[in-house]
This record gives sequence, structure tokens and C-alpha cells, in this order.
Amino acid sequence: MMPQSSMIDLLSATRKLPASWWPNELTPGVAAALATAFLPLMLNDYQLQVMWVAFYLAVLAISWNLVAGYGGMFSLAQHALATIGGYSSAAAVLALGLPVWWGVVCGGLAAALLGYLLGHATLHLRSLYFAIATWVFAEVARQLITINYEITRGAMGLQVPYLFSTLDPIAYFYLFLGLLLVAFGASAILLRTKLGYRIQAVRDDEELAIANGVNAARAKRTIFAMSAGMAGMAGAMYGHAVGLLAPSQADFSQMSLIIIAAVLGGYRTLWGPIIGAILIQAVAEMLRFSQEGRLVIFAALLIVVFRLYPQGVMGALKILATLLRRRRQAEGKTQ
Amino acid sequence: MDFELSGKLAIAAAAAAFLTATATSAMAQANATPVNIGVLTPLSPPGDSAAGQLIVRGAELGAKYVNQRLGGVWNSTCPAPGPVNIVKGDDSGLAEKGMAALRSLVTNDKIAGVLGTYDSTVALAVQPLAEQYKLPLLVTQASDDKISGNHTKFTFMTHTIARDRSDVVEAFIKSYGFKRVAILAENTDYGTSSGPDMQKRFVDGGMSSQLWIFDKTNPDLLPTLLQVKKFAPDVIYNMGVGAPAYLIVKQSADVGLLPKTPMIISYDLPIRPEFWRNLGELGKNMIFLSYYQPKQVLTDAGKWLQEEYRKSYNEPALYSSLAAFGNTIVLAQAMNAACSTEGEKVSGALVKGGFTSWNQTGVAFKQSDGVDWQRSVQPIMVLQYTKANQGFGDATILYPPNMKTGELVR
Amino acid sequence: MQLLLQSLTLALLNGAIYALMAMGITFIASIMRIINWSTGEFYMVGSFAHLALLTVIFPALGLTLPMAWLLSALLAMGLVFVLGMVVQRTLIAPMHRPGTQAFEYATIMTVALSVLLQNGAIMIAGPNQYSVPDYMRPILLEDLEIVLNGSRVASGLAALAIILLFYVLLYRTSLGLAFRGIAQNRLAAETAGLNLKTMDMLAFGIGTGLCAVAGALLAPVFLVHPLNGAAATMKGFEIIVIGGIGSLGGAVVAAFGLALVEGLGATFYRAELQQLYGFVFLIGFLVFRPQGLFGHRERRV
Amino acid sequence: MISSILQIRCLSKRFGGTHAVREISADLQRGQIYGLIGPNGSGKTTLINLISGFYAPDTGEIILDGEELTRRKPYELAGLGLVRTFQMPKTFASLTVLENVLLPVAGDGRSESLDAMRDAAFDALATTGLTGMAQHPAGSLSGGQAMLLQLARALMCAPVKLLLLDEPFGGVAPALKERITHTIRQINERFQATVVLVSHEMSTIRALCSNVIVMGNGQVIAQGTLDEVSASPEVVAAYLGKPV
Repeated sequence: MMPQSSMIDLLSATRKLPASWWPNELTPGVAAALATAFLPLMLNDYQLQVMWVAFYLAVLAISWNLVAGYGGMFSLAQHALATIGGYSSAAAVLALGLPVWWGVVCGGLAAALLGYLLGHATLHLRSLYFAIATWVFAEVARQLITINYEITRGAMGLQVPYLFSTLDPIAYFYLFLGLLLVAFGASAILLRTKLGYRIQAVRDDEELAIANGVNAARAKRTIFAMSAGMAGMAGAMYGHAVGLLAPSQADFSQMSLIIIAAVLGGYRTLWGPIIGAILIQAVAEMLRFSQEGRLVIFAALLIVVFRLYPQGVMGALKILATLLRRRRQAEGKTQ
Repeated sequence: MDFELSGKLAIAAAAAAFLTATATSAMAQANATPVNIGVLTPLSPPGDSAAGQLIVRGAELGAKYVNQRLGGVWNSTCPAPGPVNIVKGDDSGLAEKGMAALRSLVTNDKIAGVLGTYDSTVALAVQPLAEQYKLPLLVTQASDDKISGNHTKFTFMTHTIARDRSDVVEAFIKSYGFKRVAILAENTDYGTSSGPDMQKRFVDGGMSSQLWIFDKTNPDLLPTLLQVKKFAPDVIYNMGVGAPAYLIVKQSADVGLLPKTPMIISYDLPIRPEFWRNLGELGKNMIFLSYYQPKQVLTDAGKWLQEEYRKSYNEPALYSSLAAFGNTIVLAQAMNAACSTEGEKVSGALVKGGFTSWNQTGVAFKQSDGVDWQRSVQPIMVLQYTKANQGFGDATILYPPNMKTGELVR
Repeated sequence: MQLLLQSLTLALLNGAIYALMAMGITFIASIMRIINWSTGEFYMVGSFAHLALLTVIFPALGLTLPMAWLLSALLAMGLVFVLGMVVQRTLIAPMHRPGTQAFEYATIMTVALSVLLQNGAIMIAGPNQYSVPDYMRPILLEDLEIVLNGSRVASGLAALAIILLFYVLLYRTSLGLAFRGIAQNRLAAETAGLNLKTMDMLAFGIGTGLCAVAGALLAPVFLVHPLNGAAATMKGFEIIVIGGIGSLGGAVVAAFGLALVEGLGATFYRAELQQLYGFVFLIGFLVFRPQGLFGHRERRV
Repeated sequence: MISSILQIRCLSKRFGGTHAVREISADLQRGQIYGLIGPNGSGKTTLINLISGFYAPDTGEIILDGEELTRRKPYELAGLGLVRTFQMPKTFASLTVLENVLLPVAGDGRSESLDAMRDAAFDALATTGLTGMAQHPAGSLSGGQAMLLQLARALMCAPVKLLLLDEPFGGVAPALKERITHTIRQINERFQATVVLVSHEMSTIRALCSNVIVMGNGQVIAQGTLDEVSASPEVVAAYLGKPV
């Protein structure tokens, strides 16, 4: 009775079920990370520096994609949470005398806690108000860091200890590659857990999710705090990689960059933020003849790509793959 | 045999000739190889791209000057490797972008020296990299005294720090008998390093002084200025850069502080042509700090710059451009003195000093104590306009006393 | 006392200006349910268009008119109105696809647009700040020892006039009725035969035009340069939240309230916290009255 | 033995000036299928929203199987066996059909692993005839299929005590109506679940429901078998809009 195509679907469905905690996306992720780990053999200092900055941006974009893309919470505070992570770590290291690694942990925890509180205060708001509320949070953070220059040194920049004793970018390349792999793996696994399904269900239809037994508010708060923690930890590592913190990291232009990276690569996809961040860095380096025009070209690129493929580069790749498959099937039939 | 031998000889000769020719042409090519000098400066937000553009203009004209007037680097004593070329690196005013840009300049462009840093954060972040690469770093306009205070081997500073400005403003204010000073500083590294320093100085010196720090993105400074008015200062020190500087002037008039209270602008903004267009009558009697004045005798290089700048951009060069220009030609001179583009040798030459820049003071980097480590101190003048739409050259020099050309008009 | 009086006078003038700054963003949000993140950039484009018209194009045409500034500001508004409609049709409308959350996608588009316009302006306009000649001579209220900047007064009055015109458009014309219907319920308005595509395009044009005329009018007060739109964005967001989306009256009241809170706070307490007073005010609203002053709670389900 | 499953006492809800539900009391029996009918605007959907916790009642209480519901959070109700569907069929559009069906298992307070419930999910898909769509995004379903998906999810909310169905046949292709009726019966039989069915289609009401509750103007105006209520003058008046 059952048509053949749906039998095939059923079989593949059984295989693709969220049965295992090891998501399908993770295998190519680990493979790519392993391949990337050999890159320093071919790259010079500068390229390594560009790569680690790309990885850092990718981590922020992943964390934002988690709240905004998968969670449907259009937050505009990711850059500020990262900055807060950086300054919290600095406080732990400089004021309390903790080791730098502990500082990084403190930075992540502080950002997660603030994220949780911010989520508590704002997540009941409708999307438009929520976006503005998070933007206000970011702006307040930036201004407070700037105004309290007696403590933070404001725009003069706060010097913090480096994570490693060397300035060699190889060390930071592996550090941020590791962080990126963790962030990618964590979100891939998270999306396959019950919490992951809950948050995606809430994103699609909050009422329906509630009617099916999902505590929507709690799911949103949890994801928001996790994403904030991820950003905060990345921000803390960033501070100790650059050796300097400044309120300009909490400038909205940094948030724009995170959004551009995530959306250009593919909004609501696991690989998108990574592809986007690396693409942005690569394009920036190709455009070295026109430094001033860098952001103009990014924005134009985003507008064109996003207009044609709202799923970004990932969307374009998917369409390409479908076309190729169809052509192959067509060829198969003619033969 | 003979034939073979002569044949072989001929071939050898031909080969030798070919090799020589290749080598010569290669050397000729090597001679033409430009020496790259990096300009690391903010060219996109959140950095102050307006300042960055001025710095780039100065550096590019500096390279032009070196190539046209000095005949490139290594012009006299060493075999000349060729012209100087400016390579831009955008730091967006961010430490991490600055590091990446500097690494790019070193790795891809093989720069022999870098100048232009504008934000203190960027200067502090790239300082250790410059050490690592043994790359001379000329800090053009970052003003935090930690930069020279760190006593690093390859960092050189030509910019004034908080203390220099405080010295001049304090001496000027004292000599004219002002007693109540209102300081309005923007919340950038410039404002937060100099503002508090200056206020402390005035209070320690027995004057009454109050400091207001304001957000650079806030265009409405009226509430702040109402507080200033309540304080009733007899002079206002305006530490805005760019738009805020204009806004302070305009809005001081809105609350009635101007034209009664004298105002000092902390840099040479008033020499720009749009100053009068933007402010009109309000610009009358404006006092401002400047690092040069047209009647001041500039060096040939300085004169050349002002002329070329006016030709290219149809306005006078501001301090940012002058400083970047100066840094570029100083770096070129140091390379010439060292007969090398190697960082170690160039920085050695820089420490020996004795370079011409755009002003008559010259540039020397002594390894003095504290914040004067490898820092070349530049003279600061205090000027005043006395009429609306006055030309920059006609402004009165009020300070230093030995250059004074007129009295303060209140 | 004199200080209080002066502070209040300035806050009133600022209120009118803030109201005009916020009108565009509120209007677009109420009709299209998106935040126009490029509000500040349309403000900036408006100010540059005004600068070009008033100081280059008018003199070149030999035009010497009384109140040329007003004409020029209105022309700038018209130009940006057209630009806004083009942008809406080509970039924003296509983001309303089935299965996508229009809010997010359109907002992302406006973020990209804002980066493009801002940095484009930096590239084209260069590092300088510009101003246009003052619109009016300063007004001296001698008894009160208060000076009022003529341009502020002129632009404040013009702002009020434009807001009044906008009010007439919204509440006294059939087009306005249509807009109000859409703001209430898009689905019902569409069922009632309104062409949402055209109306969205018009709304975006009008909204950006309002931002632009604010930028033009304020050219002598807040200067013309590539980053001058930041304030308009900031005030716009604050006023949207305080006033409630879709309420013109709310936006006007919120604008004056915000100007008062900021002005009084910064005049009588710490001045460097000026912008934070507005934020605190706003956070208060988010916590205690998230629908804003005159907004209404949406029924769920 | 208590055969009553849901007790409603004096339930009221106002929206501004309109009294959408006024002082309704009712007692529903375990394992019965009730039809909830009444003219448009008579308060049927408001009543469903009140029982399922989406509206907080102004007065009154709701007791499900001995548990007071009014103080419970809406998301807790699913765990207590109270399941509802929506009039406009709702789906989690970006999740696959299979993930949609598994979602109740991911809800707070459910301890089974998703893996363990896979077979149950396929059973639910088979019951609703959606097996072939398992890997398709739910956003691509037709209205009728989406309605079936709601029922498939209900099957996963085991054990279902009370199933509230708001217009499950509205705009559904005839071929699928049969499937929906079949699924409703399945749920009813398998869990001994009480079903409240809001519908305008008297033929399906007649086929499915043993009991019919008629609402008019926010109140229950009649209760009994379909034939009994059809004969009631109040019901006729309510439908024709005449005063009693």
C-alpha cells in the first residue's frame, strides 16, 4: 500500500534519527578541525593572526546564531557580553591575582550570569522591544566602561597579561581553533538534545511549544545564558591574546560584523557562522588595496548574497548541490 | 681542438656576459625596489577614520617628498635601493585589528618601519609586536604616556603627551591671570588621559578648576554646558576632537557662555577652512593650541608639505598630517644614516638623532628617564584669532613669550 | 532658578527635535513591524543632501530665496523619500518570504544597509565636519537672561509643523486611515483590500523621509558628517520603547519626556551620565510598562 | 470509582466590555467524546483557552482528575495529560515532521529519552498516515496534514486524559477527514481519553460524539445527545439569533 518513495524515506528517517548524542554534523567538523590543525605548516605569522581573529569572530557568530538563529531571540548584545567577559577576566587576574586561565573561566561565568539576568529581564518582551532592550544593555555597558576610566582606563585601554609567554600567533591559532571546535561541537550536540528541540520549537511557535509541555521562558533563558557564556569566554581569551581591552570592542560596529558573519555564511545553520567569519577575513585581506572600503564591500556583499540566498553561502551551496544531484539523476535516466 | 676550445670559451664568455647582464639588471631592479613604510591608522569605524585619513595624507606626501627631494632612501652614501612607498594598514581603532594589520604589513609588505598609530590602545597592543619583529614604530598621535613609559627599544614617540599640553596650557593660563578653568574633555584616550591630569595641575596650582567628561557620540552638550555656566569659569578649555569641538563652541553660545568667556580649543582645528564656514562669528577671539603657525619659519620640508597639501586637498595641513609627514621623512633619514633598512640599525640611527622634520625644532630620540624615553618633544604654541574669517597666518601668537606677536583680546 | 528655566526651555526645544528624529523609526515600526536600523544613516544622507542643496546647488543656480533652508530641507526629504521607497522595494520587501520571520530578516537587511551607507559616506565625504549657515539670529530673552540659538528655534518650529502635517496625513486623510488600519492589524487590512506591498513601500519612504528632514533641519545645530546619525538612531529607539509602537502621540510625549529627563538629570546631577539617564528611563518602561505609554498590550493566541 | 475527569466551577472571563465566558460550570466524564457547539462568538474557543491555561480566568476553577489546574503554568498541563490543538493548524515549521511528533517528549518534565520514544513516534505517524512525510519539514504540510500532525503529537503526550480539539475539520480535504476521525477514535480508545470537539459539522459530531454541549453568549445553554439538544428551543433561538 505504501508507495516506494515513502519506504525509502522511512528507512533514511530511521537512520537520521536523533538517536545518538553524536550529531552527523560533528564528524565533518572534527575532520575539518584536524585538517586545519596542519595549516600552520603553510601559513606565515600574519596569516595565522588573521586566522585566529577569524576563529574568534566565528565563535561569537556561532553564539549569536544560537540565540538569534535557533532561538529566535534577536539579541544585539553579543559583542557587549564578549567585552564584559574580557573585563571580568581582567578584574579576576589583575585585582584578585588569579591565574590567567581562571580569569578566562571567570569571564565566561560572569557573562553567563549577566546573560541569564538580562534574559530574565527582557525575554518576555516582543521581538522588536527585545532587540532594542539588548541594544540598550550593550550601549550602557560600553558607556559605563568608558566613563569609569579611573578603574577601567576607559578608551586608553587596559593592559592585561597574555595567555602564553610567547607572542607567536601559532599558540593563539591553536587556542582559538580549539575554542571554535568546542563551540561548534557544543552547539551541534545541544541542538540534538531535548533543550535544543525545545528552543527550536519555541522559536517556531511559542504557544504551540507551551501547549506541548515546553517551559518556553526557561528554555530561552537557558540558551541565552549559555550563548552569553560562550561569548564571554571567547571575549576573555581574546583579551589575553591581544593583551589589551578597550570599550571600542562594545561598539555597535562589532555587532554588525557578527551579524554579517553569521548571516553571510548562513543564518540558522551550524556551518554558516564559521564560513561567514572566514569569508569576511579572507575578503578583508583581498581588499587590502581599499582598506577604507572594506566595510562598504562587506555590507554590499551581504546585501547581495542575503537578497539572493537568505540562507547565505550555505543556502547557495545547498541549491548548487540540489542542482548537481538533479542533473546527475537526469543523466542517469538518459543512459 | 682550438675550435672546440675557442667555442667553449665563446660559450663561457657568452654565459658570463649573460650572467653579468642578468645580475646587473637584477641589481638595477633591486635598486628600484621600493622600501615599504607602513601606516597603521584607523580607517574605518569604530576608529576615528577622519583622523586616519589625515595621517595617511601626511605619510603619502612624506613619501613623495623623500622620493622627489631626497632621491629615495640611501641616496648619497650607500647604493640606493629606491623610492619609499607607503602601505596602509587599517586598525579600525581596535587592538586586535591593529595587530593583524601590523603582521600583514610585516609579512606581506616587508615594511621597514611603521608609523601612524592614533589610538593608544592600538599603540600599546602593537608595541610588543614591533619588539618581536625588531621594527621601528613611530607613534604619530597616540597620547598615553604608558607608550613611552614602557621603555621599549623599537618604539619612538613624536606626539605630545598629557604632561606637555598641561605644561603649556598651565603656563599660558597663569600668565594671563585666569583663575577659574572649566575643562570639557571627550571620553576618548585623548580626553581621559589629558583632562584629569590638567585639572589636577590647575587645582594643585591654586586655581579653581572643574572637569567634565562627555560621550563623543552625544551631540547635545547643553546640559553639560549649563553646569559649566553655573561654575562661572573665566576660561573654558575645549578638549573635543572633530565634531565635539565644534559642538562645544556652538552650544556654549546657546547657553550664553560665548562670546563672553574666552575659550581654548586644544588643537589646531581652527586653521581648517571649514572652521569659519561652520562657526562664523563664533570663531572670533578663539584661542587654540597649535604646533605651528604660518609665520613661524618652517623647514624646507615643512614648506614643501604645506604647498603640496594645499595643491592636493585645497586646504592647509593639520597637525595629524604634519606629524605623519614628519615621521615618514625622519624614518627615511634614519635609514639613510644607517645605510640600512634593518630594524636594529635604523632604530640605532634614530636614537643617535639629529633629523629634520617639518618644524625647526628637529627630531631627536634620547633614552631619557620616565615618559621621555625615545620621545621627541615638540613645541606648542597658543594662538588667537582676533577677527572673524581671519586667515590662519594673521592669528596672534600669545605663547610662548619669545614668539609673542600680540596681546590677548577678550 | 534661571538655570532651571534655561534647562526647561532647552529641553522643550530638544523635545521637538527628538520627536522629529523618532517619528520615522516609530512609523516604520508600526506599519512594517521591523526596526529600521539604518534610521541614523537616512538622517545623515538627509543632512548631506541639504548641505549640497543649500551651499552648492542653490548658489550655482543663482537662487537666493527667503527661507531657502526650509525649501532645501523639504527637497532633501523628497529625495530620501524616493531613495527609501527604492530601498524598500528592492531590498526589504523581498525579505518577507513565507516561512521566514520577516522581522529578523528585514532587520538584518537594514543593519547591512546602515554599515553600507555609513562607511560609504566616510569614503566619499572625507574627514571633515560641515555646517550650514544659521537659519535665524539668536533670540535674546533679556529679562530671563536666556539666549536661544536661532537655528534650534527654527528647526524646532519646523519640526513641530512637520509633525502637525504628518498628524493631518494620518488622521484626516484616507491614506492615513489605511496606514492606521495596517498598524492595527496587517491581516485584516489586507483582507479589506489594501495593497500592503504599495503601502509598505510608501511607509518606508515616508519614514526615511522624516528621518532625512530631521537631519537636514538640524544641520546647523548638530553638524553634517558621516557619523551624525548615531544620535537619531539612539533617540529613535528610546522613544519607540517609551512611547509605544504605533502611537504618534506617544512618540511626541516620549520625546519631550526624554529630553526633560536627560536635560534635567545632566544639568543638575552628573553631566557625563547624560545618555544613561535616558537609558534608565527606558529600562523603567521595559520593566513596568513594556507596551509603552500609549501602546496597547497585544492579545495572545 | 470516580468517572468524572474534568470539573469546571463558575468559570468567567471578560475582555474589556465583552463577557466572553460567564459563570460556566460543567462536569465531563472519563472516556467520552463531547461535541462543543454553538454559534460564532459564543465563547467556545475562549473556553478551550481557559481550560488549557492560555487565558487566566477572572473567576472560577478547573479541576482535572482531582488536580486543580488554575494555579498551574500552561506548559505543566501537557504533563498532566491535558492536550489541545489549535484552530489554525500550527506546526513547528522548521523542524521535520518526525521531530514535531517527538517534541512532547522533549517537553519539561518528561524523562524518557528521545531515542526510546522513536518507535512510539513512528506508531503515531502510522496512525495519522504521515509516515511518508517523516523527514519533510513540517512547514511543507497542507492544512489537513498539519491538523493530523497535531493529533500525532497528542498521541505522544501519553497518557492523554483530556484532548481539546478546536475545529479540527476546518478547511480539511474530505479524504483526510476520515483519517482525523479515525485518529480521534484511536486516542479516545487507547487512553480512555475524554475528548472535547469544537466543530460546526453536525455529521462528524453525530458520528463521533455521544454527548453535545451547546454554548450561546458565553454560557452553556444545553447539554445532552445531539437529538436532544436539537430539539431544545434555547438552542434553536441561539442559532437563529432570536430571543428566547
